[in-house]
Amino acid sequence: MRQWELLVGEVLAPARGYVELRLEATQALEAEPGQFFMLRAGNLPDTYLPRAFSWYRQDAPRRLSFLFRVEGPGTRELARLRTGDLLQAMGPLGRGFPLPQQPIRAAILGGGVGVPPLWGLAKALLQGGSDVLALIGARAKAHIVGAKEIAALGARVLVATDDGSEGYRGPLTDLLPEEGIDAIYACGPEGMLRRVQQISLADGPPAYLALEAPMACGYGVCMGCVVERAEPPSDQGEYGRWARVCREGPVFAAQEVRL
Amino acid sequence: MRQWELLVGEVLAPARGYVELRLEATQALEAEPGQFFMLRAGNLPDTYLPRAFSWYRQDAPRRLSFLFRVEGPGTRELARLRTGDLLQAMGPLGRGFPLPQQPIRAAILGGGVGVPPLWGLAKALLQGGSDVLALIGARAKAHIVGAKEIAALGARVLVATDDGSEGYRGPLTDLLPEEGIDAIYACGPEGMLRRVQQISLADGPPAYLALEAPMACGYGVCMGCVVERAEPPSDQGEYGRWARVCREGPVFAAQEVRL
Amino acid sequence: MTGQAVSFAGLSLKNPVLTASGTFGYGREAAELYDLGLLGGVMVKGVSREPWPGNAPLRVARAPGGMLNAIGLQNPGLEHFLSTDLPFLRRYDTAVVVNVVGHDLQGFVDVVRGVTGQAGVGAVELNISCPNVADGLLFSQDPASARKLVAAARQATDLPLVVKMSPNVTDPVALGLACKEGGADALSAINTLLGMAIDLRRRAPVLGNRTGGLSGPAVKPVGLRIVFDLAAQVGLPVIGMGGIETGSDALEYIMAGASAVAVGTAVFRDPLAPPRIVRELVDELEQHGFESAAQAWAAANPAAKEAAS
Amino acid sequence: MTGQAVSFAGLSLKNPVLTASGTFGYGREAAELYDLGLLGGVMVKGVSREPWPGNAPLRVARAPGGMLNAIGLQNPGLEHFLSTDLPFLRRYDTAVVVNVVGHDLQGFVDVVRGVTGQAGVGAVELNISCPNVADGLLFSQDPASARKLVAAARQATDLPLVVKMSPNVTDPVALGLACKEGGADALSAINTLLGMAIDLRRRAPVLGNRTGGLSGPAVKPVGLRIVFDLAAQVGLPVIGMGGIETGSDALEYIMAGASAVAVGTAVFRDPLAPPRIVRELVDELEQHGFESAAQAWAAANPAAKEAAS
Ligand SMILES: Cc1cc2nc3c(=O)[nH]c(=O)nc-3n(C[C@H](O)[C@H](O)[C@H](O)COP(=O)(O)OP(=O)(O)OC[C@H]3O[C@@H](n4cnc5c(N)ncnc54)[C@H](O)[C@@H]3O)c2cc1C
Ligand SMILES: Cc1cc2nc3c(=O)[nH]c(=O)nc-3n(C[C@H](O)[C@H](O)[C@H](O)COP(=O)(O)OP(=O)(O)OC[C@H]3O[C@@H](n4cnc5c(N)ncnc54)[C@H](O)[C@@H]3O)c2cc1C
Ligand SMILES: Cc1cc2nc3c(=O)[nH]c(=O)nc-3n(C[C@H](O)[C@H](O)[C@H](O)COP(=O)(O)O)c2cc1C
Ligand SMILES: Cc1cc2nc3c(=O)[nH]c(=O)nc-3n(C[C@H](O)[C@H](O)[C@H](O)COP(=O)(O)O)c2cc1C
Ligand code: FES
Ligand code: FES
Repeated sequence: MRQWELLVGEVLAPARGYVELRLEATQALEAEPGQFFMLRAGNLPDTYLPRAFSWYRQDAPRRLSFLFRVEGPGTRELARLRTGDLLQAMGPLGRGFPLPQQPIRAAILGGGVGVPPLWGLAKALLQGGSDVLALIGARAKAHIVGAKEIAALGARVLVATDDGSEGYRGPLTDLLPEEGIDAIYACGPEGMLRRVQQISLADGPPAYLALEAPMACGYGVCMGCVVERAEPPSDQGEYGRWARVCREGPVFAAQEVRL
Repeated sequence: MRQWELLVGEVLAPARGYVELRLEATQALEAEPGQFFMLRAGNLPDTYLPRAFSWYRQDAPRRLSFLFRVEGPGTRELARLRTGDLLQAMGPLGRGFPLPQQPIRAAILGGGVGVPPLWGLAKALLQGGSDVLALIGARAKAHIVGAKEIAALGARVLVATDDGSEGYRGPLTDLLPEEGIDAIYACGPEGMLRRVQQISLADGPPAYLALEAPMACGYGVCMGCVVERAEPPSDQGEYGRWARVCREGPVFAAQEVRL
Repeated sequence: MTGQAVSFAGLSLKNPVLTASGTFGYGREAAELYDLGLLGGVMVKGVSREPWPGNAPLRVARAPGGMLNAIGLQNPGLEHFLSTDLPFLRRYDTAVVVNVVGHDLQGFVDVVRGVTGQAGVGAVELNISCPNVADGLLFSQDPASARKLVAAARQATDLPLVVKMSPNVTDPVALGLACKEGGADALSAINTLLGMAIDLRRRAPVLGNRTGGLSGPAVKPVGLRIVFDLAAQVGLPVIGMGGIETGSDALEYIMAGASAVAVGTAVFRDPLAPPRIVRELVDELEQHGFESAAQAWAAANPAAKEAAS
Repeated sequence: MTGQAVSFAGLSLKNPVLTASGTFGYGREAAELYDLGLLGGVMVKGVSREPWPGNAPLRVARAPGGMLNAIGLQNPGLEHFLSTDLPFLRRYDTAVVVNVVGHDLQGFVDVVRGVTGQAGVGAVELNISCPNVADGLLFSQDPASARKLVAAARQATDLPLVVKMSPNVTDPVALGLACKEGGADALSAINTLLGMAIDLRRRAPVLGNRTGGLSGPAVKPVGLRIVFDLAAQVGLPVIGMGGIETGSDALEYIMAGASAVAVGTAVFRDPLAPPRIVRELVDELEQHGFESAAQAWAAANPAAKEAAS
């Protein structure tokens, strides 16, 4: 991890409510799929703390993009940035998705703001020779992000929407094939992650879940972002009950956490 | 008074440490010389409160400029504005300089950030047929503001600097003619205002002083900006001891206040 | 359109947004900008029996996310209020809450009695929590004195009696309970937090009074906490304030347990903030599925939350 | 170059900038970014006798000009601290101040005794003011209990004994005096202000613990006021903290009476803040004509100000 001053290149609006910031660094940036950055979104009264974002796309070593939905003051400030503005970032942070040693058949699931880390994941899996089925969920057609971009990498993409306005109508996990998947990677709303976890633990393939939690620091010092461990280490007493999403995560194996 | 959203036109740097913001309104702006505006300089933690500034120049009904020295967080934020940015303003506020009914021989004194209100004052006095002697003070040559601009209106201008790097070396009030002045108008550091007050009260010409005070509201509701009255009204008891710089001022006659 | 009227503690307000005492004078300046009848009510600057001079300058200073003030309750006194300020406010269709200050019990009681029976006074608010006068905190730091003062004021008036709570105490709930015992109809919270600013050039405190009261967005979390605790544990209606700038801030206070809210420091940054917040609150209520502020209050009210937890 | 070293209360610091407890873990994460030897000292996360789990999520929330936290003192306990964290910190040339927490007097004393005599411990700081654990405020709200606790800790150690003051009390000076009587060598102030945030969608407090501690620039004026009062009226050295982000904030605290300062929440926004503030403070001191922090302290120190006023 280190601090970066990033130059805003393009600002895109890929779907309703979403913004993609394409940023440029003065040096090559290396980050694993699933890792994230803390972005300092202004210094308004309500944006004193930086905000956490997975990196989304990278088309050159010094170019990185972030994709986010406007939710509150932090994302509102980020959405105000214009070409030529500077942005402070800290990262890469956390533990990304574990990549297989050999080619596998992978299913990658992303719902809403959970889509961004899947682009880098799909790219890495495909480069390693794996077969990638990407399942992309959204509230409605107008809110779909990443599907085209991930398909362009060479992944097979299926879409589900809550209202059926595009693709399957219903939960994304319904689209998971019953057979022929060696590992599941997922990022998105808690309900979806819980379902993937159940499938995996009920004799399904191993699954890796990218979690979110409100964060203050993003690098392990505040203890603000904890998630409950499924099996606390025996030598840490009550302290070991929690893992930090920003440091031990954001990606956890399905059997590691209690959601 | 009303609220304005002003568009930043040009941003000038007329002297060391000074910035002139040339702003455009959507409607004609009318303000008296000596009146001021509260400018909302961003919303950083330290710029929650707006800041008070006298208007400086006006070359068209919808165009107004402000001239300020970078002092702290408020002026630092204002100095960051660029052409095309928007700025929130409230005004015009307060009581400006009283103008004579007939042509007079006026001396107008401004030191440092006290210069801005003199431009409009000189213009109004000259338009009324008065003869204007403008005395402009600064720390050193590099810090002189307004002298050229006020001379261009047709006033006679003399300059004094603390270090003698331009014009007279010493206090501005030394340049006041002993004879032939019908009224003095002054704005600037407290020491200078006190000296003008003394001269006026010691049988000199009437003097009008534009005061400054830290302000929260600028329109009379916080009672934060008070100055002591020389003769409190007899019917207000202890309450009458103070006058509000933002409402009863910022311009006071020399005999009205205790500096 | 959501129902905006609220009524509690004998006060009926056309909407739940008031202006906070000391940040609005007696309404004259704001009335140049908009119709005060747009407001639920006006809590006027503290009124004392005799005119008060207030503190020596400097009286205000900037603070991160807010400001410090040490005005010291400068005010023209009861007689001037009754002869000049109240008649002016009576012209507007809005509730007038008279903020009352005094150096001692009798000082408070004389003002309370003086405004009682005067047309146009909707309620009195006892300011026992001003940190900017030497004896200002006397009554807010000791429950027994607070109870005695409130009881004396209660004897002197049949107007709704509101008591303003200090955040600078260990146990605001104990104070609130004492005020309730004394006969208060409602509480208001919070007054300013005791703070200081240092002038590096002068190597000394910025304010003439050394310390001052912190207000503005910076104090909102403290205000929400105290309003929540008072509403849940004292059982009197609360007028919530501290850092309210937007309709969503107002709704946060209502969900914390406030029956109405007051806008203070925000009017320095934006003189039109009070009527704007009246409008924004209507939008926020609709957006969160409520038909009225009272309904939002009920949905989140502390008693229900206590029971559920 | 101005003289940066300060020493007080038996502590010798290479410069007057420490990191505040609970915002820096045990130094491991920051050590990936810079040499901890650049710092005057590290005040570690609160250490309890046994491992503590802390509170259930959500534990942090945004606040205007700062944040709220309700971590609840999650920590791995004394044994882990001594076997793993302290040896790590010993590798750096910086003072280690051990923040101590306990559920009761004995819990505090056991940790104080446990760290006494361990190489690399520069001082202990009794955290009697955490608002995020049920019994956290017990000792900070009542001078008699505070004195008793400090006296017991005093018996247990010859290390410099610092006591951390709560801002959530009516009279911090009374608490400070009680700690002095108990045998404290220095005070630190302030801990977080008790606050709350409301989630409009869930119609309930954001934090799992309902209330949390407010920190960051928003609280700076409150911190300055309490440091000023403690330094002037208690007569013990004070480590000042609360909203320090820049060298000029640090100098404000020093002029308010702090002998050293600690940087907390600012490290979340800028992980490099502590060494940056060390550098900025040197510049600020020079700019205001001081050769050392100690000189600036003396120029503005409260006792001198008292005498002059
Ligand atoms: C490791 C990680 C990676 C993330 N990657 C992305 C991404 O690529 N794109 C994206 O759009 N968002 C991402 N998020 C979520 C993003 O951090 C939040 O949307 C953002 O912090 C909201 O800030 P705000 O000020 O706009 O909204 P706020 O008003 O602060 O929050 C809006 C809502 O989001 C909740 N929230 C706040 N912070 C978080 C958080 N950190 N995690 C989950 N919920 C939160 C709040 O409780 C509230 O309900 C990520 C979060 C984490 C922890
Ligand atoms: C009626 C009026 C008209 C003004 N016109 C101009 C102008 O035309 N050009 C200009 O450069 N400045 C003008 N000022 C002063 C200007 O308001 C201050 O320089 C500004 O508020 C400083 O804000 P800051 O955040 O940059 O500095 P801060 O850090 O807030 O203040 C820097 C220094 O200025 C002092 N100060 C702060 N506010 C004021 C104030 N309102 N009056 C006097 N001292 C203050 C502080 O005590 C401190 O010493 C005027 C002030 C008033 C009251
Ligand atoms: C300049 C100023 C003057 C104030 N004067 C009074 C007063 O006279 N009486 C009173 O009860 N409260 C007074 N207050 C406190 C406010 O009414 C309010 O309780 C406090 O500022 C918190 O709200 P805010 O953050 O919205 O300003 C004053 C506050 C300010 C900023
Ligand atoms: C996330 C967090 C955790 C904290 N944990 C502790 C702690 O364990 N012990 C303690 O004495 N203070 C703790 N504090 C308080 C800080 O040490 C400090 O006193 C306070 O935050 C004010 O300083 P700041 O505004 O610079 O953060 C904590 C503060 C935060 C924000
Ligand atoms: S966000 Fe601070 S420890 Fe994870
Ligand atoms: S600045 Fe508020 S009354 Fe003058």
